[in-house]
Amino acid sequence: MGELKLMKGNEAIAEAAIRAGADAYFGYPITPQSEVLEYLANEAEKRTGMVILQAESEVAAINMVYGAGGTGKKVMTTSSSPGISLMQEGLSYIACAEIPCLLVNVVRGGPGLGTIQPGQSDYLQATKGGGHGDYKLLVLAPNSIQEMVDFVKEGFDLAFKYRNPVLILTDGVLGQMMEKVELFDQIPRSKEIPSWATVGKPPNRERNILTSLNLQPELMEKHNEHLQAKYREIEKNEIRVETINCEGADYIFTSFGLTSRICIKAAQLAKEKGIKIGIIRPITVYPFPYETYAKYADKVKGFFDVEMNAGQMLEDVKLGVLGKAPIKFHGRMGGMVPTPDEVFHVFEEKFLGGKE
Amino acid sequence: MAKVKGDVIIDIDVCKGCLLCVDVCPTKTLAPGTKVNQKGYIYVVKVNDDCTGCTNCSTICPDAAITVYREKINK
Amino acid sequence: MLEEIIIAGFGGQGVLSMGQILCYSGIMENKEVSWMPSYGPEMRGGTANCITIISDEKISSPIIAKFDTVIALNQPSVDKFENAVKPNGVFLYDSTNVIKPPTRTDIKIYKLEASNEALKMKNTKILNMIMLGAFLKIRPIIKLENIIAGLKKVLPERYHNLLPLNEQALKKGMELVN
Amino acid sequence: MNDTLHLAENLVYKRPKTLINVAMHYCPGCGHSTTHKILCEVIDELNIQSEVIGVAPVGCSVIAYDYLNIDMQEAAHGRASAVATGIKRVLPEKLVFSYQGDGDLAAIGTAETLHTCNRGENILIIFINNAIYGMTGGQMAPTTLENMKSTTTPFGRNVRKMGYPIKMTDLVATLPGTYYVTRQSVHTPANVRKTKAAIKKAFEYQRLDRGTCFIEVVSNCPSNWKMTPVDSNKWLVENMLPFYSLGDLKVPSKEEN
Repeated sequence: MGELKLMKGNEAIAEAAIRAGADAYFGYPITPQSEVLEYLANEAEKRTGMVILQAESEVAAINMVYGAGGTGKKVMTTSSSPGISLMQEGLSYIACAEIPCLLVNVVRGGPGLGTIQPGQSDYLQATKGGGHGDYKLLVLAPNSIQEMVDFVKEGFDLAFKYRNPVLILTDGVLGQMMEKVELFDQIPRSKEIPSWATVGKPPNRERNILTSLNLQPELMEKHNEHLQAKYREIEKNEIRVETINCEGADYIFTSFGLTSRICIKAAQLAKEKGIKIGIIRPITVYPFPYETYAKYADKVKGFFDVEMNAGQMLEDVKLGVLGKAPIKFHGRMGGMVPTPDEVFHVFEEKFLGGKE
Repeated sequence: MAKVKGDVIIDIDVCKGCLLCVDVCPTKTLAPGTKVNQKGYIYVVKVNDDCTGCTNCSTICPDAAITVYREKINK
Repeated sequence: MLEEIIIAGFGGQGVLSMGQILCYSGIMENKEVSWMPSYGPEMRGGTANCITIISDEKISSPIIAKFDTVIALNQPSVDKFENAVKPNGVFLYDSTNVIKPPTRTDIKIYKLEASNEALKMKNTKILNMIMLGAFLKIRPIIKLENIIAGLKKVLPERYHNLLPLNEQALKKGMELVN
Repeated sequence: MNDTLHLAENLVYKRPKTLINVAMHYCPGCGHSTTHKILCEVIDELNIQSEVIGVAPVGCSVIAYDYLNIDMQEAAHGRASAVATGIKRVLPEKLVFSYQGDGDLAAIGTAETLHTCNRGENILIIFINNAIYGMTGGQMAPTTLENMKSTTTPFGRNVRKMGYPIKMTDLVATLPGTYYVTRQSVHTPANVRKTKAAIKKAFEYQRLDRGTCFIEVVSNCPSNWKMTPVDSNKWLVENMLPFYSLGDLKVPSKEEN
């Protein structure tokens, strides 16, 4: 058993990064995730020699990630919604140049400067590309501090496996709350140099170029096809989903990240009233577990989707259910968090009370 | 007295005919040519044997199109 | 065992660390724990609160609206959270500066002159420990020795000379509950 | 013709081997090409091909990596110095340079430029200043001279409306993080030699971990200035150099070397 600790989500991300053998972190302070940089500034360099740099902006930070990631190192950044928006251009470049890296978005309520309170309103940005062009991030949505820790390690592995940026999509509550976590042991920083890395051209190999540009559309299309083939591969191999009590359920609550736990509690309230609720929680929101929804679509009386946004994952849920069962939605926005009682009452109203 | 003798070889596929070399050649060895290369540029040609191998042309040439030789000749 | 608690007061009264100490101690007893603070500007100078959950089983939602126990350290918290106590739940508050006490009759209300006691002990910073002691007397969910061990984790080492005083305060809080 | 003249021992100039043997896409007479060429000469002479990592910007030199036979990364517009920072921070023993035009470095990337220099990132920034946007077709650059025409200042740059031409090199020279700051040009053989010497020095300083080296190359843009290469260099002397005067703005003191 690994070391047990009580940790804040943001600190846990930082600690996991150090332990995962990350080589560098570039970031810029923004609530509610500033503790990541603070924790790393305190701990990282003395423990593993990891490079920590506070950039002048999120724009600079993501481009530092590009540069450092391009040398084949394990590199990461973290931010919160407005900062992640600023990184979108860089992310598009990183995805196209196929530079592995890890990002964390500790989402807050938007749009605009919004609020510093938690949100899930960056789902579409995270899962459908976010920046310009046809690209995808592999997106993991933890719902506990333990998963935040584990996904940092896994995120790096997936990023290198597919030479693709990986995003951990979390929120202000998970960033700020504390839970018991079991930490994995320190992984030494890797000395391996991937074949594509720009580290200085030795005489015995061709030069390595990392670019997202190709002025010839025929070649650019080829590169796009290569990227799309990779995304299909990711869709085939990397879907992760948690289902709870779905077999024999009357209704299914579905939600990602923090709100999935609120739904689990709401399902317990339903159980007390004799209503059988199953839970589908996508853990990877890209690739999305459409088939899990399809599997239960004609077996339940309805799906109830709960999010801290205006219904962003709802679009994917609909694609999974394909009209075979009614889907109702409850969303809170602007930094508001639904409570389990609220979720249950809205469910009652929408499915059992006939009031829409 | 030692005298120098130079020569230039122009890579006509790379030359873009910008004529910066012609401008800086002290011996007027280089001049605009009359033929066009594969890229459509009228490339520079050598028009006399007075070259001293001073490398002005190769230094100013943006495209590294000029190779220069220089030899000391003892008379 | 599942205890869902909210601790609320002014920033600086030690409400956040109270919850943290409970969590650290809970881990020592192999319990599941969850601590969720209100964060951001309201923490600084304004009101602060944290939801603390201690459970034998995996904790579902860290965000809840109804609590087994509310610990309120000032009037705004009394006002805000009186109705958040579950029926038969515990409402524990520092009555020193509260002019409008809670009025519900379906809950168990405990009032403590905790701030005054802290003043008597010549350190206002131990208010939270007096309250925590009182809570543990009412709801003995964690052993006192583990609370003291948890305190060691939360308190930076340079303050470890204050551990005996904190322990005294915990015990004082226990005594004050009748 | 002497038979021995073309012997290898008499070779005084040949194309640097780090410069890939293809025709560059730059317009005839462009200072970008010249600067690429001498950069490659320096890499050859210092024998640092295996240690150098370059960062290309957005702008005319966006595909600089097609010509330099070294490991390179292409950066987003304005971010070359941030990308270079990332590389250098994880590979501090390597030699890293960014190569940026005036739009990239002095407009969209001003923040990255200033902060990279202010942190004293131990990299070389090569800054090509030709007072115009080349790639997009001759629009005003931050360094466009007062009254100078461009496609977006068709009546000349009115400084009351468009602001003043910015002297980035003077600006970065004031920052304690910079170690060696110089303004050079490539419009005559003598100037080309000086610029090359500056690049060489900058790499040597980088080896000594001295901070940011910043070399501005005042350059021409015959196509967008709408003149012949030879005339563009004359125009550069008459118009650019009085404003962007050549020379060192910051040199290491003697004891430091």
